[in-house]
Amino acid sequence: MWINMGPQHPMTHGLWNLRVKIDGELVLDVDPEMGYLHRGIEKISEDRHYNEIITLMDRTCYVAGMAWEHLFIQAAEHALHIQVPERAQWIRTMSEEFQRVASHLMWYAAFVQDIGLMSPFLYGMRDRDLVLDLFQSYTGGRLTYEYMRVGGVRNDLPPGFTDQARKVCDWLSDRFVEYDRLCLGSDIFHRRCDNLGVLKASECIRYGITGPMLRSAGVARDLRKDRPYAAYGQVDFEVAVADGADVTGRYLVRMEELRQSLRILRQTLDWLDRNAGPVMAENVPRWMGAPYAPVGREGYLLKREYPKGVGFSAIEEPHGEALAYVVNEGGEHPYRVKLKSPVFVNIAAARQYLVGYRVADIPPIMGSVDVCVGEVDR
Amino acid sequence: MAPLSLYGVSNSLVSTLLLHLAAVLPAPLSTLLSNGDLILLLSVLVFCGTLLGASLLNTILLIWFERKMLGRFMDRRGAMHVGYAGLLQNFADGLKLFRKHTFRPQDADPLGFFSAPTAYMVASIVMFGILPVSTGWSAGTLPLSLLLALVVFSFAPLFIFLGAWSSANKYSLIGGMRSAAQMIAYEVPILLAVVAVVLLSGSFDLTTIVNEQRNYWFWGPLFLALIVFVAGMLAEMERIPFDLPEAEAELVEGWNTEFGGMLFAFFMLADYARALVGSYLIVLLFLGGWTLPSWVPAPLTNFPLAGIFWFQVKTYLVFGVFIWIRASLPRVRTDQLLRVGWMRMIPLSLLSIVLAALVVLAKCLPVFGCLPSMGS
Amino acid sequence: MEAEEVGARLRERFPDVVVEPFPGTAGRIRFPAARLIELLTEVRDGLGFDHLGQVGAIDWVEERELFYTVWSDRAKQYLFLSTRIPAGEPHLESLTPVFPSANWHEREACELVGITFDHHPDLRPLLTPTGYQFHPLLRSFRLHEPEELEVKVRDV
Amino acid sequence: MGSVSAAPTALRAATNAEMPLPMITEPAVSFVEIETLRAREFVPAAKEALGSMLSEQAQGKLIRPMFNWAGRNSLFPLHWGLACCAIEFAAAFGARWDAERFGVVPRSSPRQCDLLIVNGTVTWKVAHKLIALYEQMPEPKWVIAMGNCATGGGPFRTAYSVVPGVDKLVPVDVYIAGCPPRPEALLDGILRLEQLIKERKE
Amino acid sequence: MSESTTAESNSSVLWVAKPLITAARQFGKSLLRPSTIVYPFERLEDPKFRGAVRIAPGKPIGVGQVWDNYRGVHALNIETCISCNLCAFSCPDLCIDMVTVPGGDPKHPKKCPQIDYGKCSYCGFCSDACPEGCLSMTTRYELSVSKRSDMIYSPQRLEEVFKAKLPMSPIRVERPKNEDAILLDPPLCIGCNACARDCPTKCITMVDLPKPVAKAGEKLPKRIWKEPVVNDSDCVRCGTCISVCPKECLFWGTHR
Repeated sequence: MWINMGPQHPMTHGLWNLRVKIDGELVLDVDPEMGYLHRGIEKISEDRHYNEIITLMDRTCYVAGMAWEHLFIQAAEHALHIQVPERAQWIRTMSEEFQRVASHLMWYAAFVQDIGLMSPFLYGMRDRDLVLDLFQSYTGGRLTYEYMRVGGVRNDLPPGFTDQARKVCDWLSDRFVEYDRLCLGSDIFHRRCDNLGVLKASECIRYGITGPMLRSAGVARDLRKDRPYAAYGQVDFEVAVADGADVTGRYLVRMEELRQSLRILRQTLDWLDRNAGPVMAENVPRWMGAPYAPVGREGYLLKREYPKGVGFSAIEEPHGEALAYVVNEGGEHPYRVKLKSPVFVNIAAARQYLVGYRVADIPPIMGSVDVCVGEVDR
Repeated sequence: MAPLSLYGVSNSLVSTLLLHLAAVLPAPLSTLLSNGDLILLLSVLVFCGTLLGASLLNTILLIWFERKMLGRFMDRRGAMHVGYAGLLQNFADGLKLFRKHTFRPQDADPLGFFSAPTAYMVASIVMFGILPVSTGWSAGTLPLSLLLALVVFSFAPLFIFLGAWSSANKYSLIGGMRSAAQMIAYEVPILLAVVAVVLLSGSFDLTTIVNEQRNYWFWGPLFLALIVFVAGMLAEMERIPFDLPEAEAELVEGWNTEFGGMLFAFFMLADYARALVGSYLIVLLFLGGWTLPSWVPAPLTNFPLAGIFWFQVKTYLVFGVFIWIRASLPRVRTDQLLRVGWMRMIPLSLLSIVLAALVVLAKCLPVFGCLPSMGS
Repeated sequence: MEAEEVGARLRERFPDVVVEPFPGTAGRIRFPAARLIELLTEVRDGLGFDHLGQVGAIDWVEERELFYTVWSDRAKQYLFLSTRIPAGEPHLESLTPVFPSANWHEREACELVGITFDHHPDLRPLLTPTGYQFHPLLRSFRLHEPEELEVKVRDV
Repeated sequence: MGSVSAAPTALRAATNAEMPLPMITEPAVSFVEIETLRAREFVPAAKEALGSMLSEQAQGKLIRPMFNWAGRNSLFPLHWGLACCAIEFAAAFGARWDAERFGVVPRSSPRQCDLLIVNGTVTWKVAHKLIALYEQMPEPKWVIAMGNCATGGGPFRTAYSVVPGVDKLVPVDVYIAGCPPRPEALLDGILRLEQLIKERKE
Repeated sequence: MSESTTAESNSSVLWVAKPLITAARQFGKSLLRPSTIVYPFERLEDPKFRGAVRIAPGKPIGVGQVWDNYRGVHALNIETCISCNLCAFSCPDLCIDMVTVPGGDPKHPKKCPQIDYGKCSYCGFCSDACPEGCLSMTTRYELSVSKRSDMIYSPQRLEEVFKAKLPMSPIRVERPKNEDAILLDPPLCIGCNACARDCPTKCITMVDLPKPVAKAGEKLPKRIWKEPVVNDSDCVRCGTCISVCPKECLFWGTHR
């Protein structure tokens, strides 16, 4: 019997459809059906100026907007050969780590709901709001920040920000203990999640899976360590690894990443306290650095030439490795923007880790994959 | 003073009213009104109406209690803007659902689709007539009221499955099958746990069972049976961690996916009525019903309706524990649930029967003669 | 691993590929489309780039480019491979036998850029609405403001 | 270039570390007061309802205000998430805003809902499913278009796959602007919808 | 298991006691005062609440100028608006129209932004772009309407928001120093005065050119012998002059 889990289904946490073939409670086959949220972001980007694409990037992955901003801006800077001042790099690092914390808290809230835990959902959302408050205090947005610009960031941090950020870090590190008690402390959690959705390391690599799913299989692979970008080369942290390759392992990896993120955050906050400097590059063309320049549209007379080139960037997004590939053919809009979402790959391999389990196991497994449909469909 | 009895009150009310009316009215009417059968009929009707109304009010209050309690567990407030502290929220919900358009999906079987919620509702509400809330507040002294209660209580899976099957929805069907499987699996340990209570009290009558507990409550000697019974009740009420039939994460709304409007309200109300009944049963069987320990000072037990008051307090405490469990535990899986039911709960309940027998035996031994005697 | 090293290791078996440096990565390999499977197998097994990052397609009006990004855990670097095929009736061998994860990437490239992949297990459209006839990421496909919401002409 | 005027002062203030942070420890409104605030509102509302009931008794519409009151105070939205606004939708049900205070409880089945909150971009692929969901909801029902994508396609309205406004598909009662709207803005929209229902003449 | 983790041990001796206790502790904490903000009565933008959010009794966490920076509805000061069109150009969503407001002279009507909040993505590019600081974003977020057309805010409605004196972001992005400037391609210019006429800041002045004497056989171009000179310090780089120039003789460039 085929059943449709989606597009409107509490399991999906977004807008997609998982067609499941079941025999009683057993899952025989699955077929993910995507595209319900395909907004043509890559196409719209071709008609937009580089800084204007940032507004799209925020909405590409709505739980990790800052990370996607960072991804695209890095690719654009790579294509246009622009150097970013150091303070801006550190602010970007801090922003991405805060985004990771927010995203993982959102994941926690959604995941515990999938296994039927009711109150931790509220705890996760409550604590995530604190991080969003921090974002709001220096970018002005809760989910859609529009903060990064080609060549730097829009503005410096407001006064007193670092102190408050540290307070939030302290509060969160206390809460993580509580989270672990609620999940790992419970026998039922282990009965539900151990040895569930197993995808071994070799399979992960065969199917191109990255992020916490790969690290839960014991592969210590993290672009922040392996291919340091922004200020990640200068901060001290460890890559979270678990060896279960199952749902519990992914839980452990993400919780450990939360702790490591706080560790990175404390270091970046210290650095930002000690060092001042510009947050925008000097050599940026004026309509790039200054967000207010009139941008050329068709029919309008401001046509400018950019250097031809190809930009590429890869960052460790909260969900995994995200790649951006920007082709610039001299116009003021990118010729082609190709974004690769880690979740896109992770869902594509759904058959590998869902078949053979039960219907009741689908929500925890898909919850542990951490689906964000916005970046899958783009 | 003689304990108030609901039937007594309604009987005297009706008879006084009718006799006064008869005294005023002319001859043929007055003889008709002072007829004993009419008085009996009317007083039974008043009794039933009062009992039903009070029970349903209590159920709605229970829903409010759960929403507020869950809110506090989740660090939020719960319903608070409709009426004082949200007390009227559930009335608004009920009225709204009453007004909603009731419809039937095209493929649904009309007979099952409409009769299942009604039957489920009736089967749940009948329980309030069977369970004694305090002395004199039951429909009557039934010698086998415990058995009757359990029989009526275990009717529900039938209606759930009927509703699930007739709504022609795959999720409903899976939910209904899970529901049937889990309720049947947990009927057995519940019955076995009840056997222990019966063994200790020597009666199937709930009033007698409560009276047996006036010296000591049964949860002490029958702790094992209590655990089995609570777990079974959690499964029967379909609450987290055993709420698989309605498991929101995988089955959209479980077996009531296709029900809307008043039919959904019936299911919802009946669910909570069953939760209330379950808590009633636990209080009746293990927590001494409306009795209080003898060391409690007299003013606390002597006021009118004290029995009902303490009974409700205990019920809400028991239900509070259920809410606590719901707020902090994840859901188990079907096979795990069934395995626990068949492999753990049944041996445990058998063990508790043995324990109960030992307790009964111990009382017969002269060494323990100092213990309070049972019953007589 | 630098671009020269990659080039040196590939030169013998693949004299027809061009390896050029690409900052931040191990280089970019331009190869003829016919040698796709052969080259990617060699890159995976011989050079150790065993993790397929992405498959993307670009429409250069008269021809279409396909680029592959692979990652090596040993070298800790990305490697780019790209090939061009004529736009007339663009089709290419599917990469799924070498990298199973290319499946969805190729489905996406098929529906958005209109490239057919031979021997692909499942080329159904992935993202666009059912029955959608166009390939939106072609340059000839233009976006328009929806009529109902059209803003007034800007008078500057 | 492009630096911020606030930057140097920001750093100085941050390193000072003695700057008192604005903080509150006392609740703005006391506990009892909050719980009774709406109740106090309720008394005149009840009076009004009673008055209208009595005045309309002649027309035979005795219970309409009562049902109207019930309908607007227990709006069950459909539990689904389309895009960015769904995250704020979830946040509105989180601990800080707690939409359940108003009797707004998300239900997963459209059969039990009376409020369809379109929280995100509607694509043509999901359009007919959205219409199906809307039609599965029993009368009376309402639609809130949350955010700009649902209102008019938002930043994606030029895209080939996006419906430029959900009002092309289903009748919308309340539009909430914002990209995405804050949870407060969603609550504000729900309160406005309650107001609309209150003013409604059946 | 992951390294250096403080995760609880895998063997759950206490079965389910830990989550029960944790939930009960949270219950105790939030019994009297949960962290909910009773929205219509308590508001985050309320000065009482600004700067802090309660988590649990006795544990407030400051979150700085949360509210001052929030990007909500725009406030427009019509008086200082110079109709430079920069906001409309910087809008990525094309939601700003320049509409005529009363007050300008009939030949050159004053134009101010009209914003369609059904399209606006609240990115703040427009307020960053505004050279006079007359268009800025306030913290107002309640924008629910029952008619789609009510979402379009005319300049007058935006001015009402301005007059409400809502808190606004203190962050102003500075104008860069080494900007490009408007340059002239002298041979193409016909001296038509269109740029100077339409310049919102009136930073273009037309200076007289010496009219050359025509040599034999040479035809003088038909033009007015004037040439625009741009005052760089006043120029806001709005590009109006470029777009109105009939001969396309003005362009962006860097000073040599």
